[in-house]
Amino acid sequence: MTSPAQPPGAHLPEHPDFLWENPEPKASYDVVIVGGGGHGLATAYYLAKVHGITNVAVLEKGWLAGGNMARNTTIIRSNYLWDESSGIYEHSLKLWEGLEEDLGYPILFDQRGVLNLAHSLQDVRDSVRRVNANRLNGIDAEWVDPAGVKEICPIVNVSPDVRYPVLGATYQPRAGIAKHDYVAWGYARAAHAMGVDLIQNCEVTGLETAGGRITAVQTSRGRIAAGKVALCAAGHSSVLAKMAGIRLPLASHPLQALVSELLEPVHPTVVMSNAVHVYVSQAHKGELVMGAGIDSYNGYGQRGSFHIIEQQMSAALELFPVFARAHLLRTWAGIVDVSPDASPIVGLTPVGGLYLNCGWGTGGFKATPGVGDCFAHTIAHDKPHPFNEPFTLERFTTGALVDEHGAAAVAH
Amino acid sequence: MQLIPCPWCGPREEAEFHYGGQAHVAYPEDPSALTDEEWAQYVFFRENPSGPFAERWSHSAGCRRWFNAVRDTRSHDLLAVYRAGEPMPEVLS
Amino acid sequence: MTFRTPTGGTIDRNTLLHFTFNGRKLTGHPGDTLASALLANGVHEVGSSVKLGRPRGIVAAGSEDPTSLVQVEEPFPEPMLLATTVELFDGLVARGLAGQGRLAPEPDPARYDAKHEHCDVLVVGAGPAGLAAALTAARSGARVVLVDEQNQAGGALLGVDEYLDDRPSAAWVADVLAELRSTAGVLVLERTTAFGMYQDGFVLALQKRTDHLGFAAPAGVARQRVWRIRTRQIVLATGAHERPVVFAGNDRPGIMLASSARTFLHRYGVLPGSRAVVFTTNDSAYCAAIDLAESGVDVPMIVDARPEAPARLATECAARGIEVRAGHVVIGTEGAGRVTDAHVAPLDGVAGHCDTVVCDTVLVSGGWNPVVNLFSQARGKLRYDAELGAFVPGEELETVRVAGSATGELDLTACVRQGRNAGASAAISAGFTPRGQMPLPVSDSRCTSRSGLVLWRVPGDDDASFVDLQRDATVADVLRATGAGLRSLEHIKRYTTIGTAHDQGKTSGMIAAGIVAEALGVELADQRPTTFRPPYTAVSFAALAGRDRGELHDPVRVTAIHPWHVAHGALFEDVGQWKRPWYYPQAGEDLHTAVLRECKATRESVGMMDGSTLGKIDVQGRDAGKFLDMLYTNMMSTLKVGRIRYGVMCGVDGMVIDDGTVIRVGEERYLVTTTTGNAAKILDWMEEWLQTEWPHLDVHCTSVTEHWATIPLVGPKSRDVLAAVAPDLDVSNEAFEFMTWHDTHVAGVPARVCRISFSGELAYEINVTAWHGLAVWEALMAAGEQYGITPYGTETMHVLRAEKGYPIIGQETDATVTPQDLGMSWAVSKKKPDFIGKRSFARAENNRTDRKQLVGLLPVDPSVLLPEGSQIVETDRLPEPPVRMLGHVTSSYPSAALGRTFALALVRSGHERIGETLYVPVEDSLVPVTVTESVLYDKEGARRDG
Amino acid sequence: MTVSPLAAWRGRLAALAPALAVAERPFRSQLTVRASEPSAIAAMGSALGVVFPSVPCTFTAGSGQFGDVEVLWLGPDEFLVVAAPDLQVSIEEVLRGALGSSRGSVVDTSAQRTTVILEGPHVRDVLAHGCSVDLHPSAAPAGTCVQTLLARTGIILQVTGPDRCTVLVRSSFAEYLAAWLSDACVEYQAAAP
Ligand SMILES: Cc1cc2nc3c(=O)[nH]c(=O)nc-3n(C[C@H](O)[C@H](O)[C@H](O)COP(=O)(O)OP(=O)(O)OC[C@H]3O[C@@H](n4cnc5c(N)ncnc54)[C@H](O)[C@@H]3O)c2cc1C
Ligand SMILES: NC(=O)c1ccc[n+]([C@@H]2O[C@H](COP(=O)([O-])OP(=O)(O)OC[C@H]3O[C@@H](n4cnc5c(N)ncnc54)[C@H](O)[C@@H]3O)[C@@H](O)[C@H]2O)c1
Ligand SMILES: Cc1cc2nc3c(=O)[nH]c(=O)nc-3n(C[C@H](O)[C@H](O)[C@H](O)COP(=O)(O)O)c2cc1C
Ligand SMILES: [Zn+2]
Repeated sequence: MTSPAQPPGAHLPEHPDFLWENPEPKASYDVVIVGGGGHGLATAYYLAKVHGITNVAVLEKGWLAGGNMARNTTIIRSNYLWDESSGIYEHSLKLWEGLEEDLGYPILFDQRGVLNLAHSLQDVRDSVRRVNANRLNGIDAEWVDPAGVKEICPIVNVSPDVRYPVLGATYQPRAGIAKHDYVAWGYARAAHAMGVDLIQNCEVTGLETAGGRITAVQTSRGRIAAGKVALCAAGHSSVLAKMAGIRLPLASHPLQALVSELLEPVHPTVVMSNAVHVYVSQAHKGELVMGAGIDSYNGYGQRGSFHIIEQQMSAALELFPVFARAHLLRTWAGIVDVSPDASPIVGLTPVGGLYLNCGWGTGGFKATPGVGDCFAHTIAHDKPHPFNEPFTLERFTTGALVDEHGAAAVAH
Repeated sequence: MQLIPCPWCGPREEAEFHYGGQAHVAYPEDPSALTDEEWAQYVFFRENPSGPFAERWSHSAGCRRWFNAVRDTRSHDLLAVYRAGEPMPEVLS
Repeated sequence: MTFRTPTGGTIDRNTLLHFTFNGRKLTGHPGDTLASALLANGVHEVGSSVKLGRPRGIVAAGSEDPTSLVQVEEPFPEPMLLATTVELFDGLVARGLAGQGRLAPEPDPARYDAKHEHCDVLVVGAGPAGLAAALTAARSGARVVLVDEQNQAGGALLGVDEYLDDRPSAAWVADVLAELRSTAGVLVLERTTAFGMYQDGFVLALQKRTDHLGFAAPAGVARQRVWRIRTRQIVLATGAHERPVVFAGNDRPGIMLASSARTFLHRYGVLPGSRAVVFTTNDSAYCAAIDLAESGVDVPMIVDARPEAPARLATECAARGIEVRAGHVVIGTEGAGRVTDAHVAPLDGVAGHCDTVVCDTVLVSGGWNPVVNLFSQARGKLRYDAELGAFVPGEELETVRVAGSATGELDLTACVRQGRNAGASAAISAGFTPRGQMPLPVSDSRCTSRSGLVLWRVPGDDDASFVDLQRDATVADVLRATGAGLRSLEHIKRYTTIGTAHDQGKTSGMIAAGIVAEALGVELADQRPTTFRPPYTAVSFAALAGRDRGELHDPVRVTAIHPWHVAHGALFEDVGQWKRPWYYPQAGEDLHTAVLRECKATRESVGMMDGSTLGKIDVQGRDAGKFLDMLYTNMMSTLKVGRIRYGVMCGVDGMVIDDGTVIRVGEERYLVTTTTGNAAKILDWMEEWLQTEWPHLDVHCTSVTEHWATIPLVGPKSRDVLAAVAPDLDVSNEAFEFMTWHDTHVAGVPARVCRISFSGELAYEINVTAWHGLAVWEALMAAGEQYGITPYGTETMHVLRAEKGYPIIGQETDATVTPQDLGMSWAVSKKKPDFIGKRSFARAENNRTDRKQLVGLLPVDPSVLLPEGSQIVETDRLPEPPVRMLGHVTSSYPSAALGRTFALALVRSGHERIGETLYVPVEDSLVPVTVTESVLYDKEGARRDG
Repeated sequence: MTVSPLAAWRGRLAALAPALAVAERPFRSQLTVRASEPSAIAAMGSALGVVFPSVPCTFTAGSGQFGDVEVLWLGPDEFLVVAAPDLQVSIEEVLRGALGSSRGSVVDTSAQRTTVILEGPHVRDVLAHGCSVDLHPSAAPAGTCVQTLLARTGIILQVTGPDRCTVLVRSSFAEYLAAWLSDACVEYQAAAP
C-alpha cells in the first residue's frame, strides 16, 4: 500500500461554515432576479456591491445553483473571435483573476491554459484567424504546432496516423477552470451578506405588467412585487419570457457531461476539440471532467441520449489513448439555451423594467462574473453596459449577428 | 436513446434520425411583403416550450422522409407521430 | 495465518492461484475475488483514504463496497477497481490506493465491443426474484434477457447456507437456470451489469467477458462488451444493499457489513477475523453471528440497538456463548491498521456504562436499502418507507416493474412471488400468455426478515464518524453543511462530497439523508434523495468507445481512383470524411515546390485532378427548374438543355451556404453539383424544402455522387488530350462551347464531358461511372504523357481558383458572408420574385457600406507570404489593444503564374478600398499590402477557350 | 476495364470464412425509382416482371425480360430496382416508358452502391454488433429490406434467408464496411468464452 506523505485530497479547501440564510420572501423588492444560477447570483452581487442596490431577491425554483451552474465543465477562456465577444469574455476573465479575493471564497480558479485543437486545414485557418484577432484585442493567444501541443499536454496523441490528426491548436495560457459550486456559493454568500434575499423552491409562474412596465412576479410562494425584474433562467428563458409576451430565438437542448473516478494527475491543461466534440480537463480532486456535444432535440429533461456519450468516448480515446481504462463514474445533463448565432442575448426588453440575460448556450459559465457585472449595470442604469450593447434581441431583426458558430469558436 | 416510430418504417433508434425543430412553420407566402421584424420571426424565432411540442424529424438514415411528432420536451416522451401534411393529432399534455 | 475455512464455498480448493498485493505474494483459489483472497490471508487494510490518509479496508462483499479500491498493475494497469469485484486469477498484481488511481501510459491492447439485443422482457438481477421473473416470462414464450453483475446466478442466496424446499438453495438456483438456458429465446448474461436505463426500454449493460481469465484471456475476444438492449418490458430484481450504522471510528479496517461477512463465509469459505463483535438494528445480523460462530469465529457479543432482542434468536445465540446486549450500540473503536476494540454502551447514552470488547472484526447491520438506482434512472418516483428506513419504488411504471428486495420486501418466498408476478405481468404486457406457474420455494431461514430499528448514527465524536468512507466525509461535515444554511440534500452532497465517489453513495446516501433530516428536524417522507445517474457502477471509457477506434473510428471515404493516388505518393487532405489528394510531392519537394510545379504544368500545358468527391444530385420532374430557382440565387429555369450554369445557394438568412454548377440534362432534368463537404447537407436541404414546404412540386432528387467518377482535365493542352481519348467528340471551341456538355465515349467508356473551368484555363470535366474511373484516369494520363500531364491535388486547385478570385465556400465564407460580399451580385437574380435568402438581403445590416467584401491582397514585398488567417489593420503602427480590425486573409499562396505571392481577403468596405495600402500584422511586424480586385490572373478571361 | 469498390478486398473477405462467408457482387444494374401513382408502379412492375413492394421495409423479386429482378422498398415513393450487370441502360428506358407522364423519376445509380453478400450462422450476430434493427427471424424474416446504419455507415440490408443477407453500401463507404466486417469477425474466429 502506498501512503504518501500527504493524501492527494488533503490540500483542497473546505467551504466556509456559513453560507446563507433561507428567508421568507418579502412582499416586494426593488429588483427581483429570476434564476439562482451563477448569472443570477453574480448579478445580485454586483447590484449590491457596485450599485448599492440591496433590496434584491434571487428567486430559484429548485436549489440554488442547481441548474447549469451545477453541471458545467467549468472551462473559462476569452479567446473568442469577434470583437463583441472578446470584449465581454475578456472583461469576465479579468474579473475571474481577482474573484477569489473579491468574494473571499476559495473558488479554485486555476489558469492552466486551454488548447483548442485543429484537425483540418480549415480548422487551422480559422484558428490562426482567431489567434490573430485575439492578440489585436489584447487577449493572450498563441498558435501552437503539434509538437507544442504535446509539450503543453503530453497525453494528447499528436501522431499523424490517426483518423483526424491534430494539426495544431490555439492556446490561451490565462484560460483555465474554476470550481463551479464554489463560485456560485461564493457569490451567494457575498450577496446574502450585503442583504440580498436568496429564495429557493420558489418558481416564477407569471410576470405581471401594467402600462408596459413590469410590476410583479407570481411565484409558487405567492406574488412578489418588483420594481425591476431580471431574467437569468438559462435553459428556461423562453418559458419565462413568454410569460411577458416576449418570444426569444432560443432552443433549449440537453447538454451532457461526465466524470471519471479520481486519478493521479495526467492532464495538466484543458483540451477542447470542437471537431470531434471532446472537452476535457482534470479537476482538482483528480476526476476527468468531460463535456459532449449537445443532443439534437429540444429538451428540458436534464438528461440526454447515451449514444452521444459513446461517440464522445471514441473520439476522446483517439485523442487520449491513455484514458482507455479510466472509468465513467457519472453522467448528467443540463439544459442549454442555444441562440442562432451562438452568442448571448443581454439587455433591455420591450417591457419596461424587464431585463433579459440568456442565450449563453454551452458557454456561459466563463461569463459569470462579466455578465453579472454588465447585467447589474444594465439593470441599475436601465441602459446596456457597453460590453453587452451588441448582444441585443434586435440584432436578429437587423441582421447584426455575432456569429460565433460560423467562427468555429463554438461551445463551452 | 429514444426509439422514434417512423410513420413508414416503424420504430428505429434516434441515431437514424435528424431533428428539424418546430413543425408547422410555413415559409411566408410573400417574404418581400414582410417587415424586417416579421421576417426575423420566420428566420430565427421558434417556439421552445417546456411540455408538448410539435416538431419535425427526418428519418435520414432510413426512408429519408420528413414527418412530424408531438413530444413532451420535459420527459422526451413521444406522444404522437404523424406524416407530413397530416394534421396534428389531439394529444393531451 | 489463514482465515480460509476447511470446507464450503464455491471456490475450487484444488487449484492454487498466486497473486501479489501491495508487494506481498499471496495465494487464493478460483472463485475468489481479490477481496475474499485478501481476507483469507488475513489482509484487511487495503488502501488509505483520500483526504485524511486513514487506512481503508473492505466493508462489503459486492459492488456496493465503498472502500476496497485497488489498482490492478498486471496484466494491464487499471485504476480504481473494487477488490470485491475483481475475480482472482493467477498472476494478478494489484495494490491498494490512496484515493486516486493511475492510468497506464502505454496503449491498452484489449479489444472492446458492443452488441445490440432486442427482447420482450429484460430482467435485471438473477437473485430469487429475478430468476422467478425470468422463468415465468420465458415460459410464456417471450424473448427474455436476464443479466446479473455476479459471475453466477443466485443473488443473496450465494451468501447464505439456507435450504429451499429442503435442498441447498444452490440446487434451486441451478434448476431454474437450467430451464432458462434450455428455453429458446432466453439469453442469460453473467458478469453483466445493467448500468443505464434510458428512454423507451433502452438499457445499457456492461459484460466483463475475459477479465476473470487474467493472462489467459484469449486474443480476439472482446474483453468487455456493452450490450445495447432494447426491450418492451423490464423487471428490476436488483435486491437490497445492507447499510451500516455510523459511529465513531467506524472506518477502521475490520469493520464490515454483517451480511457481507456472511457472504465471505458461505460463498468464499473465508472468515473475516478471529473475534467479531456484531452490531445490529435488525434480525439479519444474528444469522451472520451464528454462522460465524459455528465456523469457529469467536463472537463475544451481539450489540442490538433495539430495546429488546428477538427472543428465539437470542436463545440460539446464548446457546453458542454469544452475549446479546439489547438497547446497546457501538460507540467507538480502537485500532491502527485494523480494529482492535469496540466500545459498547447503552443507546440512551447512560454515562459511564461503556464496555470495551476486544475484537478484530466488527460486523454492522443498520438495515437494508433497496437498490432503486435503475428504477429512479427510469424516472420512477421513490417513496420513503419509514419502517425500512429507506426509499423504495413509489409508483408503478408502464414498462418497468420491480420485484424482490428491490421493493423493500425481505422475505424470500415473498420475493419469489413478486418475481413471478412481475415476470407474468411483464410477459402479458409484451403480448404473451404466462404458462406453467413455478412453485414458490420455502426457506429454512432462521432470521425472519423483518425490518428493525431505523438508526442512522450513534452519537459520538462527529469528526470520527464517517458517513462516506471514500470521501472522508463525516457526521461533522454533514452538520457543518446544515449549519451553513443548506437544506437541500443536493447542496449537502456538494458541500460534503458525500455520494460523489466511486460507489456513488450506495451505502452512504441513505444515511446521509437520515442524518440531515434529523439535524433539520424534517420528515424524510418530504425529502427526495439525490439524483441517481448512470452508470450504476463505473464503466471503462474504452468499453464505451468500443470498436469505433483507429481505422474504424470514422469511415474514411475514398474515390474509385484512390489506389492510384496512393501509388503515386499523394499526400491527403481530410475533407469531411473524404481523403482527397492534397498534392503529389516528388523527391525532395515540399508543399510549396510541389504546388508551384503542379500549377505551372497546369497553366502551361495540362493537369488533372480527381474531382469525384464533388456532390452530385440528379433533379428530375416537371417543376425542377422552378425548384432550383428557389434554391439558387440565380435563375436556373432559363438554362438551355445542353448548357451549364454556376450557381450560389444561400440560407434563409441570406448567407452563402454552397455553390456549384448546374447542368441541364433534359427538359425536366438537371444535375447539380455541390461542394465536397456539403454534398449530404445540400441533398437534405433540398429534401427538406420539397417534403415540408413544397410537396406540390413535381421534383425528385437523387444522389449520384458516387455513381460518377469526375476528372477535371485542365490547361491549354487539355483539348488535345481529350481529343485523343474521345474520338467521337468534336472538341473544337465552336462545337464544344464553354459551359456546355456532351455525352460521348472517353477511352471507350460512356462519359459525360462538361466544359467548365475552375481555374480560368481551358478545361473539361470528364464524368464516367465510378467503375471506370481508374481506367479512364489512367487512359488520360497515358494520352497526356506527351504533354507532361500532371496530376494535382486540392492545394493546386485552390491556388488556381484563387488566382481567378473564385471563392471556396467554407474558406472565403464563414456563415456571415453574402453573395454580394463575394462580389457575386451578378449571380443574384433581380428578376426572380423570390428565392431562399432574398428577403434577408433587404435587412439593415446587409446594406451597410462597411460590410466585409472579398478582395485580393498583394504584399508590397512580392516574396512575403501572408499567413492565412492573418488580420488586417489600417495603420502602419499598432495602437494599444483593442485594435480595430478590417478583416482577415482567407487564402494566401505563392503563385507561379503571377511570379509572386498573393492573397484573398475579406475586408471592410473592401471594394471601395481597391488601391489602398493596408497592413497585416505578422508576428512582430506589420506587412504592407495593396488591396486589389479579387481576380488577379487573366482578368479578360482569354485563356478559357485555350 | 472496370474496378469494383471492394476489388482489393476480395481475398481478405474470403478469408473471413468460416466465421462468415463474405463476397462482393459487383456491377449490378441498379436504378433508383421515385413514383407514387399506383398505376405507374404497376406498369413498371409488369414491365420488369416483378410486383413492386407495397409493404415498407420489404423487397420483392421476380423475373421477366431482364431476367431476375429485385425491387427494394427504400421509402414510400422510392424503390431500388436491381438486376444483373449491364442492363441499366435498357431497364432505365423501359422504366421511363412505364412511368410515362406520371410524377416520378428514374435514375441510374448502378455505381452508387456496391453489394456484399453475407452468409453463415453468425450473420445476425455479426450485424448486431453495429446494427440496431432487430434481426431476429421473427422480426426480420426473409424478404425484409431496411435502410439503416451499420456502425458508422448507412446500408441497405436485405434479409434473404435464415443465415443469409445482402448489404448494399455506398461505394465510398465500402472499404469501411469491409474493414468493419473483418474486425467484427475476429470475435467469431477466436474461441469466444
Ligand atoms: C454539460 C454542460 C457543460 C457546460 N460547460 C461549460 C463550460 O465548460 N464553460 C462555460 O463557460 N459554460 C459551460 N456551460 C454553460 C453554462 O453552464 C451556462 O451557460 C451557465 O451556467 C448559464 O448561466 P446560469 O449559471 O445562470 O444558469 P443556471 O445555473 O442554469 O441558472 C438558471 C436558474 O434559473 C432557474 N429557473 C428557471 N426557471 C425558473 C423559474 N420559473 N423560476 C425560478 N427559477 C427558475 C433554474 O432552476 C436555474 O437554477 C455548460 C453547460 C452544461 C449543461
Ligand atoms: N435477511 C434479511 O433480512 C434479508 C434482507 C434483504 C434480502 N434478503 C434476501 O435476499 C433475497 C432477495 O432476493 P432478490 O432476488 O430480490 O435480490 P438478490 O439480492 O438476491 O439479487 C439481486 C441481484 O441483482 C444483481 N444486480 C443488482 N443490480 C444489478 C445491476 N444493475 N445489473 C446487474 N445485476 C444487478 C445482484 O448482483 C444480485 O445478484 C431474498 O432471498 C431475501 O430473503 C434477506
Ligand atoms: C466539474 C464537475 C465535477 C464533478 N465531479 C463529480 C464527481 O467527482 N463525482 C460525482 O459523483 N459527480 C460529480 N459531478 C456531477 C454531480 O454529481 C452532478 O451529477 C451534477 O452536478 C448534476 O446534477 P444531478 O446529477 O444531480 O442532476 C461533477 C460535476 C461537475 C460539473
Ligand atoms: Zn422511415
